[in-house]
Amino acid sequence: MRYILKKIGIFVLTIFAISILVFLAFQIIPGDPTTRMLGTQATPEKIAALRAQLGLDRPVLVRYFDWLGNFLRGNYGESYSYNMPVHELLSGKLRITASLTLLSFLMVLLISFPLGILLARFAHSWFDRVMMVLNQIVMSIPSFFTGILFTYVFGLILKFFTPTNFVEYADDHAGFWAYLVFPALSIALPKAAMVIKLLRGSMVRELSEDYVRTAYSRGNSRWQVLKGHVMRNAMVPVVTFLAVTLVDIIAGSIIIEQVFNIPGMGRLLMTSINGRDLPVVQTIIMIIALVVITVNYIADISYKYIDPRIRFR
Amino acid sequence: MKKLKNSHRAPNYNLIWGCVITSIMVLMIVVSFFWTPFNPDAMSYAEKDLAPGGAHLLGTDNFGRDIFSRVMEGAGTTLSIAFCAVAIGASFGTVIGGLTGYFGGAWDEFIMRINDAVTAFPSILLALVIVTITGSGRTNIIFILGILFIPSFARVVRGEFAKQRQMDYVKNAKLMGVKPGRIMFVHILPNIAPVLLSAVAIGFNNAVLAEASMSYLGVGVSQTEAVSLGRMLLDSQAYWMTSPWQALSAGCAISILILGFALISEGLGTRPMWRPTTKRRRKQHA
Amino acid sequence: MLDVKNLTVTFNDDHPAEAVRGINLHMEDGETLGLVGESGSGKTVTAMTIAGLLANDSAEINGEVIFDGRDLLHCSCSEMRLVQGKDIGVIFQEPMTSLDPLMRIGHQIEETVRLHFKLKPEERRSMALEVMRLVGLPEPDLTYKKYPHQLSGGQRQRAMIAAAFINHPKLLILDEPTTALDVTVQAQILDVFRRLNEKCGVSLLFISHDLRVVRRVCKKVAVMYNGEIVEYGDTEDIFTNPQHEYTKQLIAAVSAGRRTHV
Amino acid sequence: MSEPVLEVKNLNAYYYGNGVLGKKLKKQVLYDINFEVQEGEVLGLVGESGCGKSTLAKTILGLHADYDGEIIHHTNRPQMVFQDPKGSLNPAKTVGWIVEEPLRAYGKYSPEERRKRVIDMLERVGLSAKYAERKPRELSGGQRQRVGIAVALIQRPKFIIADEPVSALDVTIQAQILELLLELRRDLDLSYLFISHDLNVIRQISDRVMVMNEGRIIEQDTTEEIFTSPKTEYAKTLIDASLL
Repeated sequence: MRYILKKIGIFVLTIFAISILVFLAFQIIPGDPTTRMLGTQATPEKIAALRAQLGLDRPVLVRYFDWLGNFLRGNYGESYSYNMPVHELLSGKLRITASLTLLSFLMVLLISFPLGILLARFAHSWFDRVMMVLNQIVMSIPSFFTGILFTYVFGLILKFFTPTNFVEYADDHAGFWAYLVFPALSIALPKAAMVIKLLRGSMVRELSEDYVRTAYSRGNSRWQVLKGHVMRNAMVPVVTFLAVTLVDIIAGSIIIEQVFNIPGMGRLLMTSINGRDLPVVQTIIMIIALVVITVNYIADISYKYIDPRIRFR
Repeated sequence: MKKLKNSHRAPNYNLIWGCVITSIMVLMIVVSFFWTPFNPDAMSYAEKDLAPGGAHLLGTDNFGRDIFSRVMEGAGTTLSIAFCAVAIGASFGTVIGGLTGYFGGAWDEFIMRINDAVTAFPSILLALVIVTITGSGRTNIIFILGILFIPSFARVVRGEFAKQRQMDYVKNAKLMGVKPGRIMFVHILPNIAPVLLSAVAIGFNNAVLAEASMSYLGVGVSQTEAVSLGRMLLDSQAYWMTSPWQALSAGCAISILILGFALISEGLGTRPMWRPTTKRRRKQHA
Repeated sequence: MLDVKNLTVTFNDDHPAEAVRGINLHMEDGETLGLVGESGSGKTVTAMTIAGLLANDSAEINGEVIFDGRDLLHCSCSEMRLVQGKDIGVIFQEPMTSLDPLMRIGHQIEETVRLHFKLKPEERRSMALEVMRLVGLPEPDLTYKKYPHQLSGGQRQRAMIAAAFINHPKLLILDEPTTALDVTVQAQILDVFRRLNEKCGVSLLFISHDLRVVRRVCKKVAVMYNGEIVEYGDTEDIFTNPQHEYTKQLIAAVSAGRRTHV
Repeated sequence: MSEPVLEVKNLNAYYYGNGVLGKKLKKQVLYDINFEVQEGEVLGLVGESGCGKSTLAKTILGLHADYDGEIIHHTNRPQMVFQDPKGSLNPAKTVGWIVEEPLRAYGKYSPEERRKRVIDMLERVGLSAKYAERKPRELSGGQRQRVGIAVALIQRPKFIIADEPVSALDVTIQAQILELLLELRRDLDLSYLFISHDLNVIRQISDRVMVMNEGRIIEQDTTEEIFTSPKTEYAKTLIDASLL
């Protein structure tokens, strides 16, 4: 039990540290928001008034706790360029990016597990060599290039989907998911290739372990050894990598949203970065940071159930 | 004891192909500094949207610029950025990793925590955050990627140093009175060279990907500064119908660059050419 | 029970030293045969070939291994699998790595039964507990649920023996089972093997580089050098008057006589 | 007896593991160790794996810092011969370079002088000069251990700790290495602390023997005494288990 309490303690601590980091990062930015908001007729008095109004003149610590308090209550401040509350801006977009990420992660699992096991079973055969070369190539193609290829081949030529008009969830559930298939696939492909390589490598490594020899000596067939013993042992490193992969997919979705112009959080992040709309950027980064920490935390906890040796440390 | 011949070992295909691909690309880039078939920025309205073949090997874009020379130039920019970023990341990473790995103690714990925290975040995200603060542009990108690569290098080097530190030959060196500096760089470094080179190759792989992504997102190398493959991809996306080969050539160039480095790291990491294969365990039942 | 005729194993990859050059072995039911030799003498390869655990993609095996009238070398994998675990049990050297780290001890011991007999879980469980008691594992029902890393080296080796012996095989092949253990624990494990042989009549093929260990358990000894059997006979004769030069060297190196030195 | 080479007085050693919430877990490994090594003597130390033999060796040579008590060396630059011939030699370097390294660290000789001494030492341990260009992985276990001994002796130390030097070798080669160690003791009047878990090896080479169990020296006597009339129960079981 103490083990779990300790873990939760560290989890809260990390979140607190990240929030400080993110907040400070955006305080040291050169240039003052007020100058841009006021535009050309920025006179010193107006700037001072606006600063006071926005509370920018209060000491950093006070502003931090004020920001944190608001953040926890869901009020993320005002967007500079859209001058409407950030949370309104974000509401729909969060769900889009989340569904894109989860769909992509699901694809990674569906593609990599069967193939990984199959390649481990036929390791060092010609099939394995051919697939691994293919795997290496797919891994090297950046997701946005795959995205462009998909839009070109499946969108413009085969007309499976019309590339530019995104289908809102509200008006057509099936259409929404159908449109997301190709973007999710273009994120998932390189990641799945990496998982395949890791899973296959891990299983082949486990196959040379002594306990596999013992399993054979008891009369297990090759499949029984793979299924009963090697699979679980090979999973330990794979789980760590899956956590990293999920986080990478979030990053990947930001780029893919540009390719398929999906109005998700990523796209908003890019426009606000170019427009230097800091509250929006700060909020999105904070949300992603929270998700990343939670994912890592869950992976950390799941080790206990996969590898009993860790449980007793 | 007969000298172990390496010839009958299965040649390390990954490494061979990796070197072949990378050296072709590097050759192309080096040539592009002196000569390119056409001036990459020369627009000629007459030759707009020519299909590949003939004078323009890869055709021309919507402004009539020769795509092949732009790809050569773009690859040069991407690779040079990647090179500088990896140089920064590898050098600082090796020193930090070496010191913390070899000496351990409180510093080791502290820096390890930071490394874990930074590497937990996808480098692209961090880069985007910093770009918001520092602004884009070639030099900024180099420093951002360079700094972001330090933790991943430091982690790899630290792991290797910590592992080698336990080995008897290092204890032996200490007993002889060899100074720590010499132990680290003369004794330990040659033994971790394969892993280090593999990490450098992975570094290049990630650097090219990161630079291309950021340029594609419009926050990398600005259009006026230099030609970048990522930027070409972004600009050519709108001209799918008229000149798809523009995006295709830029995208393929990026992929080939990444593939070259990925193969090298694969070849170096698992079974470097000069180290004979470990004795294969005779276990699997046929 | 076991007849090995002119067994030759040659490796076509990088370490010819482990080759086996035409050896003949014979074992009756209940017999204990020691196979002694240094690393590289081919003793382990011989044992693994008999147990059918040699991946023959890298090796070329010919000769015959007649076990209960059937030549194991020329039968298919599926036929071989019927023998492995049921009639032949194997125990390996490294107790630390020879057990599946993520599977409970009881479950691993039962696996040998599950593969060969259709039994209800309770029956399998009682068989497992019974064989665990036989090999001297402390509090079997507690150890049943434990994981390998929670046991000591000696206990893990006992679990290995239990797993290999649960189906009461005719032959137990022991590949240096005590080398990785401490001296005091070694003695106990050797007693377990002796008990299994005397009480349950299982024959033992004991592979080791250490003559002292073999002498405590085996009635017959075959000394292997460079892939050939250079001496074969009753243990006591071999120790009292070794014929082959190499055997003499082996015994001299291990004998307890103090070396006179200045 | 002549002047002692090494004196160890009430030595306790600890290991610091990282406990919960970073609190340091202090685990004692060696309890109140007292012994001396006389000049020209081979002192055997026997005990099962994990009883702290290697920790004692590392602590005496300063490779392990967490200890209290006194360690007095009367010779300078004591050296060590390691157990695993594969790990004790730098795999990336040639044998010649490895044996020459102590002299570089010593820094007194010119390159030619150093090379000559290396060749002499290799011959002294029974390896011909042609092995100097070879890499450690091209040598057999026995040859690698000879190189390990050459490395330990080239700085002319007077006291050597041999931590299980022959355990990883085949029986026949073990005898040759033990023979070599005794020869070198005679010629270079060395003294050894010889550590092993194999009583047979200890018996063949030691003048006096210390038996260690769970970090304590439970018995210390001449080899004859220990083997003929062991006092403690633990020593008895050890000796019975090792007899033919």
